[in-house]
Amino acid sequence: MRMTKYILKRLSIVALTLFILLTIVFFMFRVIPGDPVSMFIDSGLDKESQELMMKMYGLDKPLWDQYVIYIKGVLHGDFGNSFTYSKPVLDVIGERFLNTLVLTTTSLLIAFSVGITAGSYLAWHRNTKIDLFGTVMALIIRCAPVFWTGMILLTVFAFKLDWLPLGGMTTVGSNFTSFWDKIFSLDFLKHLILPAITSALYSMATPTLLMRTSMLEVIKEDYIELAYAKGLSDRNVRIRHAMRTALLPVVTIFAVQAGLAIGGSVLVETVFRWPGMGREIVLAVASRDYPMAQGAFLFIGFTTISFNLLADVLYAYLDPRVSL
Amino acid sequence: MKNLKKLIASMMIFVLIIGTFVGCSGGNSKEVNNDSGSEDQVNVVENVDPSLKVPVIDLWLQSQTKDPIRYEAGLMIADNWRKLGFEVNAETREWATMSAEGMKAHDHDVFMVKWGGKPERIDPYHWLYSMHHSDEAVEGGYNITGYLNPEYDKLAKTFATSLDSAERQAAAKEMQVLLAQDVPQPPMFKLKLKNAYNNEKFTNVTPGVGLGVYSFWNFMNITPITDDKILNLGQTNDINLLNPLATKTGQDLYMLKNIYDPLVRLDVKGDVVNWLATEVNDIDDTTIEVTIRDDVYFHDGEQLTVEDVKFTFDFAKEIKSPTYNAYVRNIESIDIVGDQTVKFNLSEPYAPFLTNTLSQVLILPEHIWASVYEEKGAEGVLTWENDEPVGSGPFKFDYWRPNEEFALKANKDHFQVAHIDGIVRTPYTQSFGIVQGLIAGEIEMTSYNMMPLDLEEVAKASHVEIVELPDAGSYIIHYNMRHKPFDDVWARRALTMAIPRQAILDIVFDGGALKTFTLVTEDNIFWTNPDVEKLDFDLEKAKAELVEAGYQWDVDGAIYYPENFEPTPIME
Amino acid sequence: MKNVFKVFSKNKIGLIGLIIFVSFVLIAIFANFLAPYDPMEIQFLAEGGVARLQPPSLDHLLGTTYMGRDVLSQMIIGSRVAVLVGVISAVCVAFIGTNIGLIAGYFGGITERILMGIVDVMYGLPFLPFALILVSVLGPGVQNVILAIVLITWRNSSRVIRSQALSLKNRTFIEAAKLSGASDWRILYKHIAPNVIPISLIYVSTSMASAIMTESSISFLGLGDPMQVSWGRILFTCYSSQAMFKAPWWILPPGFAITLLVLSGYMMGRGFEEVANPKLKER
Amino acid sequence: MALLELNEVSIEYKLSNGKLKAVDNVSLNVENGDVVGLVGESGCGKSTLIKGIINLLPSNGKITNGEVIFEGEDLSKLEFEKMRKKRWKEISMITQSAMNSLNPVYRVGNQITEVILEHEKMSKHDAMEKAKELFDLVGLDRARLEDYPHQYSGGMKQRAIIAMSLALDPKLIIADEPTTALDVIVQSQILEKINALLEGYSGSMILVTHDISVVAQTCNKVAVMYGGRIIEYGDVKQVLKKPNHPYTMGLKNAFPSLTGEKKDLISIEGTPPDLSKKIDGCRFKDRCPFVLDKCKSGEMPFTRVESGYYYCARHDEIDHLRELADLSETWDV
Repeated sequence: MRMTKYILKRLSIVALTLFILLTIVFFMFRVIPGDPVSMFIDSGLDKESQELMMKMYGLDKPLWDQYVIYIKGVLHGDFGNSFTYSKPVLDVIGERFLNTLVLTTTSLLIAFSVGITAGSYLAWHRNTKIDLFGTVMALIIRCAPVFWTGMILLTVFAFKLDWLPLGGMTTVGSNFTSFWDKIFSLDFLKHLILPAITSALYSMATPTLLMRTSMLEVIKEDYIELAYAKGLSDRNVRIRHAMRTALLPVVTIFAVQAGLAIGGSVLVETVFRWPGMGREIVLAVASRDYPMAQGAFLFIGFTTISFNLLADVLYAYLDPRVSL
Repeated sequence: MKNLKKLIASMMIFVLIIGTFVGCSGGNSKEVNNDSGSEDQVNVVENVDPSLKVPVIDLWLQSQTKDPIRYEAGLMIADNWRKLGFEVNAETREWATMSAEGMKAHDHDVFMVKWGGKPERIDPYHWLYSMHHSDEAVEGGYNITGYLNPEYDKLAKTFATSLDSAERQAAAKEMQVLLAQDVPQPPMFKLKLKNAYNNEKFTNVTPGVGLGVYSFWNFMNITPITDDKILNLGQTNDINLLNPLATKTGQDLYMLKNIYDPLVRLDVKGDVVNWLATEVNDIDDTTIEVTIRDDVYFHDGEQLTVEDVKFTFDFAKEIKSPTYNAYVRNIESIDIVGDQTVKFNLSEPYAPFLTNTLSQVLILPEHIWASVYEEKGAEGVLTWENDEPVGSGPFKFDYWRPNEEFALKANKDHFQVAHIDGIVRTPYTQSFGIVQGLIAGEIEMTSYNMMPLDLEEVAKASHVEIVELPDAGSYIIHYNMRHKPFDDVWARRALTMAIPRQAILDIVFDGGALKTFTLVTEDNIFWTNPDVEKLDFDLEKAKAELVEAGYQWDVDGAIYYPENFEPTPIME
Repeated sequence: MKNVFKVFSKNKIGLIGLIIFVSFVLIAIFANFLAPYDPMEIQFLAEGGVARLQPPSLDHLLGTTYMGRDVLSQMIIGSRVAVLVGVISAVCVAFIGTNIGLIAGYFGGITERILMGIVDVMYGLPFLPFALILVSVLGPGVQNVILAIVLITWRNSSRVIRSQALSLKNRTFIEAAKLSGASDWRILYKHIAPNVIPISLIYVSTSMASAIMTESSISFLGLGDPMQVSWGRILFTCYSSQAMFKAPWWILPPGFAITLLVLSGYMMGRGFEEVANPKLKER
Repeated sequence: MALLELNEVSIEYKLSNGKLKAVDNVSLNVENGDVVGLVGESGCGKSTLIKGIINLLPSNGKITNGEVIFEGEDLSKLEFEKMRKKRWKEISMITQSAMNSLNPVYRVGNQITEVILEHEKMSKHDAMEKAKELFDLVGLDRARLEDYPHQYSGGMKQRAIIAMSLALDPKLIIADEPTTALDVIVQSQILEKINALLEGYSGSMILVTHDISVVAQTCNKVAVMYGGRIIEYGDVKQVLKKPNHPYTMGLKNAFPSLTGEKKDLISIEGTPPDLSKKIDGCRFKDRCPFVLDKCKSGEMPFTRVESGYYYCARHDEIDHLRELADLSETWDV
């Protein structure tokens, strides 16, 4: 019961944050110089047609009216129509969002499972050469720009070795009946590998280093000695006692990392031509597709905040000392 | 704690030092190069009145994302203008910003645009009338440079309204002469478009003017060699919208032109040929009678009638379609005068009515659009997605999975049947995907313009053949005659002569383009005037003309106006 | 300067970081002397023609770009943007973040709630997309990139500084200062601020790292200052020229340089961390 | 045969700047049913010694000499897996800081059943039943098995650990300062509990403590450790009544009288020797009020007494020293 109340309270804060975000974003996009219509002048949109098109998009109304209309729409779940696609923003974003989510979730899963394992391994072998090497590698990878790593992986594995596709999400000409059908296909998996690994490499260092530090802390604890005294196997002590407890601080950074990964998906999606939200936001801003950009921005913000919430709940679940 | 304070203080100083050092050194990466001025020390004045200084030119460059060519070319142009003593401030803008502030608001000093050579621009109405007539010099108008020339306006009027094509041709040639000497917004280059197709699977490729292999006629004529009769097309962008009344991108329109039929079409050379129309008669200056075929059916089986024709034009006007507005604006009314005949009454004479109106308006099925209108109203029609377009054209809509595939299948019942069974169009979003796709055989054709590095890549694949076709559009540098120094024809001419055309061709285009001196490109034989003045790169001559006009330079080589200067907007 | 070295001389990681950083700063300061060519100058082959995509040679130690520009010179000149963006945004971020954290923590009440509310909303903003939009609004240019970075990243340090200020304000020496009649601002900046400075310094270093990373990301997406050579833009040009598969000499150096400089930021941060919290040394 | 027999055990730590001999040549016998008190100041090596017994030395620590014979088997030479099987099953522990010895993320019950399931073939349910019985035994509410450690008080945690140590009915329980971290009232409760449990327990116990009064209450034998060595060993009553080593005398002075008679507490000035350096002569020489030249070099003579032994160079004057040691002036520096 307390949990539900807590979540409700958090959700209301989320709603408020989103509203502020929405307002900032709405006005910010209008401040960007340029408009969504005049960029088509060269392709044959003459003076009168430009005005008609502004009217068609509802951009002839005063800014405040536009804002009120937009907010009203959002409250009814209507994010307006994308100028570029002439489709409801939600329709366009929905799919892009799932694409981004699939990519970031995969990469975060890889990053955290590898990071946690590697971090605890390094801590277990503390002060050895492996530890030093691993720590330094993690640091270096963390500092390498993700788009650069992506470009290099692309050059090596897609271009030189030709093992994996050069980008995109599916092979040209492939035919899938549904989203799920698509994401569980081998073809999709092949396209997913490089971007997911690139993104994972970037997100991996933080959990690795944190897990290592946390493990080093935990290893000193008395309950680890007691666990050994209990005659538990090395493996059991390491996994059941040390890792399980050391995991807690790592969980708290999950939200931060997830937020970074979703925001940073712009870069990975650009390098690998992944049709996701990040790339869409760049395109929408470039073409001054206000509803699209606003919607995409809101979605990304919403996801970031949700991950924060998720991490808090997860933390409370994992650490009995914390109650929500 | 004390130590820490010292530490902070020293760090702050350190930061400041870095800031100033790095910041200062950041500014001087480009130095004004005055070596051309040193040879002939004409009109160098020691104590020149600073108020006479020619103002800084703001050169807006396209950011590299959209077009690296314009960016690189712009840098080279700026360098050469500086050699004449002009102070040039090159800065980049996003396309959306540049078009709103330049193309629309005409607030620019100078920027470059690549204007597409669409088939409907073969009749040079757009280049010669829209872009230079004084009526269009208002905000949002196409006369971006603000060219005001009564003599030109007179010629333009004749060109726009006369039904005598010889008279129009003569006017057009005369107008080109004026433009070439006044250089209000000179064209610089036209691309040598290089499209590619798979010659092991298809033959009989007919590129059309302006669109290359993306031309309607190519889709009609291309012939499969193997049993695979589906043409796989690779493009960089996806289709956006299939509503002909609301779409704004060429990519959508060119596909819609396969699905829907206009009354007439422009052939591969840009000449008008009958399509739905069997007969087009000019009754007088403002009355045109069109008779249509009686054997055309929409893809849902309904016959295409004169009612549909009348409906389409009336409807576009009624709902204020931004896309069709320019076409239907000067149609006063349409009368049905026979079973297969309609009569268009124009509000004023409009010479390119066939090329610019009848060939562009796609005939819509009244039975579908009227009910959409009833249901959604005028605004609703404009935002309607028309996800499964029903037209009468030689290709039927098959399916569209956004970002993945867009497919058409041949309409075997059409009065002209294509040789292929269908078209599948795939968006690649990045050109190297297209190139790799061509080599791997994923796609068989693309209208993407191959760059030198791409050509190197496809050269290895024997099945990829390149089709070359000069572009009918060009890279135009838009001066703003409302701003100094572009209000003076001598400055414009000198600046034009300081554009290092050959160097840009060699370095930036890497041989992928040609110089051009008239907006009506040389391949447009009927309309072009090959004998116009060609202001090619010639710094000496540029300088000489400036000297003659009285411009002067200070000892540092910066350029100044003569005393009591009055700009000469156009040549006498 | 001596003090900086004193702090770092005890600490290997920090020292290495500092050495790397200082070398980059030196390269940036003397970039114009070090660069063998003008980074934007198009180089020609002896037999005429643009020196496109030349692999490394004695003339061009890191080869040339597709437009025939010298990669090494671009790398050297590019360090200026990186160092400038890194240092200035780091100092601004730490300055703003520290002050807001201090004020929120010390005054508490409505001030704190408002300031921390802003921080919370800021945390809801997706970092990179927001930076991109800010740069779009402000227009391209190094100073705008810096502004965008600062506007977003100050949030990071303010939370931690606030909790520090909170714990400090109840200490006895602060109580004593209050009783002696010192004004709030005096207490804040004379007594509390010096105690949070070691933590601020950690944020200076790590903010520098993240600012450099952000700048290169923005440039890579084509929104950086096109008139300035920067490492991110070298990568962007390489990526968009489609030569990335063929010219490793072009694509590798900027990435390594970014990695190294960012790394130095984290290493210095680590150094400050050990100064601020000596317990860490054991790890 | 003794249950546990330490023969000349030495334990060294490898440090960055050399070696530290934490345990130097220690011998000790624990017979079945013995409750041996291991007394000494902190840093004297008592914790190292017991870690050495169950082979739980940190990675830089090593038994360099001697043998640890438990039921005829040398534990120090046993491979990890075999040793692991013996832990808790044969030798269990009551750890120094029960506060931190329970893993905060698991329920206490699960931590008890964990050890039962690890060593005995038993269903989860049965293991839980066993845990409940153990809780009854140590006087904890059965329902608290479902709780997490942070919901326990310090004394409850200590009881839980005691319960855990009894779970497998081990032959030897090593209690490492079981009461140090608790407040005085709880200390005596726990001590009483331990005493009560010992009544019904047939195995042996080593009780490590720095508090000699605890030893008096609980143990039947006592080993006094100083500077890495057991300097006196014997029957509790004997040793406490008639300490033979000056350190033991001092130690006795430092704690409230066992018999309850009022007296001033006298502490021993100075610090224990630095074990990372080689020590010549008596380890206590720097703090011993009775130090003579002969104490300062060579090995100290081994003197066997009725129930044990001690090392002191002035073994022939012990009765006299004992009298002096009762005076507080003796210990003034």
